[in-house]
Amino acid sequence: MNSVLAVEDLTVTVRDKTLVQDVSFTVDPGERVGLIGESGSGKSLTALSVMGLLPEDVHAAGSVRLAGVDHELLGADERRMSRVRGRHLAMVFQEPMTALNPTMRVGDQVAEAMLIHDTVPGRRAARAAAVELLGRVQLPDVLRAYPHQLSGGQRQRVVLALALANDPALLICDEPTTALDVTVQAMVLDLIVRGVTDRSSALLFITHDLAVVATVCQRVLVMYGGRIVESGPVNEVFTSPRHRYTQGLIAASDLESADRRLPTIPGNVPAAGQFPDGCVFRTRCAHATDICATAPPWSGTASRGFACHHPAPALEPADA
Amino acid sequence: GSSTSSGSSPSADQSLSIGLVAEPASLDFTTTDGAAIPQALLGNVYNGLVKQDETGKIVPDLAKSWTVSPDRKTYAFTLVDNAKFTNGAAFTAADAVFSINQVKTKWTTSLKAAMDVVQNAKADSPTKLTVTLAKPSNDWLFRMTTRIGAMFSQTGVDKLATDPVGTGPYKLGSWKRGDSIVLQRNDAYWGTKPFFNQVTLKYFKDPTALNNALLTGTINVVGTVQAPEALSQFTSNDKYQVIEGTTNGEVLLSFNNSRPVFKDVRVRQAIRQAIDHKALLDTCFAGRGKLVGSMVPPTDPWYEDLTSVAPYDLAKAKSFLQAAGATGASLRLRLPTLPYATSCGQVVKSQLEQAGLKVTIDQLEFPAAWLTTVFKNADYDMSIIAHVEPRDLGAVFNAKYYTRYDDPTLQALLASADAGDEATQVADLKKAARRLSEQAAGDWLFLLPNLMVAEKDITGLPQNAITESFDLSRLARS
Amino acid sequence: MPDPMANRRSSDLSVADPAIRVVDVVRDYPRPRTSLLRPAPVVHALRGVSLEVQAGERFGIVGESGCGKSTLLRIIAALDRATSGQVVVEGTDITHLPERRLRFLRENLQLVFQDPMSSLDPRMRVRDIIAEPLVVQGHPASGERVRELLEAVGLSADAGDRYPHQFSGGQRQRISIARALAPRPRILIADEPVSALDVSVRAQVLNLISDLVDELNLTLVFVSHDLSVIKHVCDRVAVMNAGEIVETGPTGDVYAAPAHPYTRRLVSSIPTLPRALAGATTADLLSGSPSDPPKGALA
Amino acid sequence: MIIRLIERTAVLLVSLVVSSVLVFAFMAVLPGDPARVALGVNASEEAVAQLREQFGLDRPLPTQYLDWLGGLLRGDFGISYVSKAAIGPQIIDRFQVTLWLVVAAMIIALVIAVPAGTIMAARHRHMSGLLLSALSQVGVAVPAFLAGILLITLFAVKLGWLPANGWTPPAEDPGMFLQQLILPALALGLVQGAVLTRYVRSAVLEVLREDYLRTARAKGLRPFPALWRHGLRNAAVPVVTVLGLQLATLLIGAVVVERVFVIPGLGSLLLDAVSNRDLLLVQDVVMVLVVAVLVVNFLVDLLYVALDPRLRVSSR
Amino acid sequence: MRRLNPSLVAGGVIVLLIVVTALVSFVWTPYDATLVDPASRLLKPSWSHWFGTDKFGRDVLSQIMVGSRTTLFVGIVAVGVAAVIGVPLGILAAMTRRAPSEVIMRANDLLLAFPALLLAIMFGAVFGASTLTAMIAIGIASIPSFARVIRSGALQVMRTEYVLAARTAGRQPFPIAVRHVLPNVASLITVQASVSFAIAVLAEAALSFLGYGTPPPTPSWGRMLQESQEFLFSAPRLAVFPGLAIALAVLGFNLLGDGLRDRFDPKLEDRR
Ligand SMILES: Nc1ncnc2c1ncn2[C@@H]1O[C@H](COP(=O)(O)OP(=O)(O)OP(=O)(O)O)[C@@H](O)[C@H]1O
Ligand SMILES: Nc1ncnc2c1ncn2[C@@H]1O[C@H](COP(=O)(O)OP(=O)(O)OP(=O)(O)O)[C@@H](O)[C@H]1O
Ligand SMILES: [Mg+2]
Ligand SMILES: [Mg+2]
Ligand code: NI
Repeated sequence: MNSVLAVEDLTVTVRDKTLVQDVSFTVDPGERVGLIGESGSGKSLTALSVMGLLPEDVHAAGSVRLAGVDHELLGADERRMSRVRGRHLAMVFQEPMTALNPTMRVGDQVAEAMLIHDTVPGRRAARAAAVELLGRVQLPDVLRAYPHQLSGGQRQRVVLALALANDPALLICDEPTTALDVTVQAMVLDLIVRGVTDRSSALLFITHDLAVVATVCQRVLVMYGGRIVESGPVNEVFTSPRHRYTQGLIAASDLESADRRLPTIPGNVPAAGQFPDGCVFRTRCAHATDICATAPPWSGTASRGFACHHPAPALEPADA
Repeated sequence: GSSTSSGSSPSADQSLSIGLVAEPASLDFTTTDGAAIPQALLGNVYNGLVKQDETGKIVPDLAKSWTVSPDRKTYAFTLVDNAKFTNGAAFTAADAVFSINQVKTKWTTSLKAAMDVVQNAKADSPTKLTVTLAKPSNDWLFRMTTRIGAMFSQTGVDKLATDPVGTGPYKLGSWKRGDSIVLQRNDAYWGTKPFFNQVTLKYFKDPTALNNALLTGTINVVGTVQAPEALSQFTSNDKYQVIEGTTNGEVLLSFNNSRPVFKDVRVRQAIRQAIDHKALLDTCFAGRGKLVGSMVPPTDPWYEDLTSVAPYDLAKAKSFLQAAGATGASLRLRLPTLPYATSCGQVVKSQLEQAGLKVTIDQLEFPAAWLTTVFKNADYDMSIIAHVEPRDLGAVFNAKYYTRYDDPTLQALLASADAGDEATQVADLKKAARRLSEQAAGDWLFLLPNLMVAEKDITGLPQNAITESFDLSRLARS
Repeated sequence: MPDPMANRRSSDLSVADPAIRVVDVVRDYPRPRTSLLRPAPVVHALRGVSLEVQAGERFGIVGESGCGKSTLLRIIAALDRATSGQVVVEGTDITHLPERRLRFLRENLQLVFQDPMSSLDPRMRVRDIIAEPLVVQGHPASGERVRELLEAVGLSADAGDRYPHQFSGGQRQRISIARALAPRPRILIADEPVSALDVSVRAQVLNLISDLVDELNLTLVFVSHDLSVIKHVCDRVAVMNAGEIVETGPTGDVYAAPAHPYTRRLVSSIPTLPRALAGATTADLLSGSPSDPPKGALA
Repeated sequence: MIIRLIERTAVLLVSLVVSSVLVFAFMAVLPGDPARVALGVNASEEAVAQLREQFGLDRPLPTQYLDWLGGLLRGDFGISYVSKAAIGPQIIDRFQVTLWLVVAAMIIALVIAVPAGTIMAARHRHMSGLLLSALSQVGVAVPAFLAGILLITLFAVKLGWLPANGWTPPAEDPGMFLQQLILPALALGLVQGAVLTRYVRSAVLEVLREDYLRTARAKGLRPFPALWRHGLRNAAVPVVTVLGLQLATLLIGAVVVERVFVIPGLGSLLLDAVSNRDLLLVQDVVMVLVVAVLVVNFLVDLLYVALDPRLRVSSR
Repeated sequence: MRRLNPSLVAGGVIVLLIVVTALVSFVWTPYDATLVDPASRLLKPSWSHWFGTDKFGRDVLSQIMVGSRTTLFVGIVAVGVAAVIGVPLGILAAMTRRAPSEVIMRANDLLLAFPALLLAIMFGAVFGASTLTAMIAIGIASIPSFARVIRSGALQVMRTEYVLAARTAGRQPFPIAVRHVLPNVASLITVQASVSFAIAVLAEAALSFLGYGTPPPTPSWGRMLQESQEFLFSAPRLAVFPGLAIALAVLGFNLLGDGLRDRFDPKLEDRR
């Protein structure tokens, strides 16, 4: 086992509803993996399961293992998990405006990340390290600022700095730029990519924006209705999607085509727990037949595959 | 206030704490009505020329002796020569003249009327005082035992409300408003020095709190038990003694006799007979107290049991009302916010309604609201309050008082009683009391008992509370 | 003073009259004082914006968060007042018209909002929501018209009996559009109508708006922070930055050859699939260099 | 920061002036002439007129108001019409008593509420949290005077551990002071504690849902340390609001407990003054209470700033 | 179907019980609640008098039943006064511009300086102590909390886009307040009403205890409790029943308030 993160058969439930089902994937060292899917597809729950930060009444089953940690992450007690979090495993959340403690100075919040894990010798060193870290996300003078004095993009960079403080093996970013403007997004994305490559950390990058994933990541996982429906290298998946959902998604987001009318996926994304049995996409799929009522098996390999009874024909990669 | 405690703290058996109910609003009874001030100060801080002993007899105080002229109009007093005010001045006849004249000129309370009869007061020497009355009056000398007979210093009346100056066995120590008055022994007292060097009068709004205070040792004496129902916890405990006697406090269900309904004697009688006084006393005062049936307490020489004048008879009451055409009449019972009035009012309402009257209760805050509305403006039909002044029959039932009871026959009897000799006085007042009862000028619900609870070893507590003062000088610990 | 409504309703629009003309509009919002000595600071939400939207045109406004897009729309719709400047809608100067004289505007100009969650009153039935402009403007609010509108936006007729929370985001946006179309306006203003929608639903709503604009011959003002969306929907675009319009022109031109540095930065920052597949990295988004600005490379 | 201080101070001053006018006006509409009321029902017209003159009640209302206000500013509360005693010392005395009581009660309340509320929030889906929560609901429902009666019955009368009532100033006899303070402070404090617990619980629950707490845990802090380091200060803001309100209402609300425990506090002074129609005293006491509340609110406002940097307007 | 909310159910049941008791007491009580019967004083609870009798021989159960009327009456009038004044003030403060809104909220803060008890005592001094003055005083003292809550709710509503949409549709401010703002703060009003109700019940009990509340003979739980003090040793049950009744009523309205809050806004679950 040489992957940084190995998730196996992850199932997340809340009371009687299944929100994420049988999700398996791995992330290799230094690899940048994208997890895409529309709102409600279970991306955040997947990430939070890995972090062990699910809300109280939500439960995860399956297996999550992290390189360098000798125990199963799922179901590990708080004491053990707290040693993993922020040290081997770090996360940047979606909402920059609320992710920082409004009553604590930014520098202290960054320094704290290191002090908790004793990765620096003391307060003074932590402070110096914080200055350095903030400098690397191009925020030289914010040490003594409070979060409300920073813009959204700046705050997100602070969160990034404290996530990277202890050189984690894996960084998880949950839609880190959705709330930001494109120009700011460009900067933050760049800092993320540089941050992980500098440290040779692996990245699990969650977004609903296909183009962002394509720019940031090497491999992509497509999620819909709490399942991974397709996965593979970015180039392959986006030029030659096999699952009908991926295909529809790419078509619908292609605003570049000259035609005013866009290809659409009919219907709406169902609410949590209301996805159909079998193929979760079948209620919106033009190709669905009776067989789609049974769960489609995974075709292909772990690194390139899909789960669809009526896959789109494979294209030769356009310019590969 | 002044010094709270002179020494560190007085040894336990030399100080005493007494729990009382009504706290004075001020210490000046020359301008402020109410029983609370004389209760605390008269006989303790102030002396009169004369005072009442336990049996009700008038005995010397600052006046060693006195003679009355044959025409019963001139009183010659011989005063003690060693009395001193707490401001250092000696007490002389000139102070007595000053005090008597002050009542006539400066006092603003209703009681000052008792001094109207004085024509002249004269100091013949520092120890000789002559008082001349306009007409013979038995009442005058008796009134001199009450607060109007209190002797003030000519040089000590500037701050009566806060800083009383008297010749009594105690002087004011401190007054924590809303809590307590502390009296210190007056070491310069001219008479026998009292046992306790410090007496605290502690005031409780709430009768239960008062009981609790005794139970937990915060006070040594409950001066007035207001929650007679709770007495059982003391009677059954031999750490305490319970004293039960009589008072001057007739609890009067007053009628506004100027109201048309009450002009008809049958209505008044009907009300008296509709009330089951025994049941009422049991209900609202745990059966403690005495049924008297008129305005005279048993401690007065002219007392008679008049409860049989208007015995409980519901049928008769109904027929009286019928005859008077007052069945179904609506009456407003305006009660002061005092525990016994509130309790008894509810019983009265219930009983009168059984006789066919409609009674609505409303409560008026005591003292202010009640005094203004009922007492001063007589804006009421019925009310309930205890009249605690001694010998107040004439004062309460006259046309100018809030009872608006205009009865020339009664006035004639009272006048002749006042002017006549002792035998005449007794006979006439008996007649007066009976007339009141027969005329049903009001209904005497019962006589408040003198209920006190004290630690077992405390002596000198009065059996009957018949004077305005709470005489602390007699108290001691055995 | 002549009644503008009487003037405008019946007569045809003269050719020269643009549907919307905004002249040098400034809008300052006061902020709480921070110092006793200095005057109270203001937020300059708009710093002299001028633009013209021709009748029948699809006009886009693009800009980043907080640049004043919504403020501008609110002023055009007379929901807010300019600090200075002038707004003329279909030849009528509405800058200083009191609320009660705005009836013609309320009939001719309608809005669709961004947030599908907050743009519908949760306590009203969809039927009443759609009928609200009709009722307010004193039109007979026939069930007929409501059904017609529901159908036009692709909802079933029984949707009228339900409450907004029973619909998904995309459906709610359709309801919003139906409400906006109820009084048969000539101008439709959409403030980020698809920003909160899933990609698969976004396409549906964009198609719907396009179709309706064509069908009903509407003038469309479409606001978005996403230049790709604007490019897809609009003929002409105004680029806003910090309360000012920095560039205006045909969408294709602005996209392909941005003149203003801000526009250039904006355009280069947009990640697109074709660019990414062509090998663009995050660094390229920042610098705005290699793998040339996209030109509908795929397909 | 300074701006806020100045602004708040201005608001406080205006509020004080407005409320003084209100209180004065309210007393002016009270039926009855204060002098007449003070002198009782039998006073002669001359005596009344003399008293009116003595207390300046014959002057026009605005003059009286200004005079009163001026007096207050100089710390001169005037002389009671009824008892003829200076009001200032009485109020100061009584205010101290009430303050001791209220402060002791608030300390008890805080000592109960902060841990209990936090546990209730942190374990709000567990049995322990639910039980505590139910207990606090019951606590909220018990009137303070009932709590007082129960405490007296149990600890004073049945067990005889503590005095049933009374009050001794701390300077006179600290031991007695404490003994007498315990029960009334508990009566008030337990009930207020229950109320406060509900607020602490909701504030902590609120904070628990905040993203920054999740960030803190993602850094590797365990739930309680995360709550302690990042949550408490944020949760304090709404709790401080409630604390301020409670402190304010308790100044007068303590009167029931003062009554049960025979404590000569400000509330009892007010009740006595009202029943004696000691109007100037009523007016002064009400004013003191109102000032106290307004000042408490003012301080709470400043405390917000100390707690929440977002309220400090900065140059950044 | 959402899970049944235990607070809502418990609170609802208790409040319903009180309401039903009050209604029943109009047509039937075991005994006349004010009938004094010296023959049956201080009876222990028995089959004929479930809760026993008080020192006047009045049936305690009947008094508790009739007392619930007083409690509800006080609550309804107090909450009514507070809502009728507080709600429009809150909405007005939310809908007007800075200056008027500021004035309203400052006045509101000022009113906070006059707590219910203080107002009731002051009113009692002027108008005489009665249930009505107590209720009005409690009501006035509850205005600020209403106005505050409603204002913040209305501010949120005013920020929504459906209000903008209504304005584009041509609605004037008043109709917007009535058609959009009011319905959307209605849930806040009910929650606040039930919380204020609980506070009013407590305040009335305290006032009656001090003698500033409901005058006799109208049965009131607070006064019953006050009258029972004399009997704490001989007949503590006299304190138990009204004490329980008060606590139960307050508990009921508080629970109802909590339950409603959760119901209306699941996000705020477990608040307060
Ligand atoms: N605590 C919870 N209780 C019940 N349902 C939940 C809970 N948390 C999440 N869900 C539901 O689970 C589904 C997946 O949620 P998740 O947050 O993982 O979606 P997502 O893919 O991250 O979407 P988004 O792009 O909106 O963030 C959603 O439909 C959501 O409503
Ligand atoms: N009512 C207001 N009071 C004070 N400032 C305001 C107000 N409305 C808007 N602003 C400020 O005006 C500026 C422009 O706001 P506007 O809402 O028009 O931006 P926008 O371009 O629509 O942004 P977004 O994309 O976030 O909707 C912002 O800085 C905003 O903070
Ligand atoms: Mg998510
Ligand atoms: Mg906007
Ligand atoms: Ni399929």
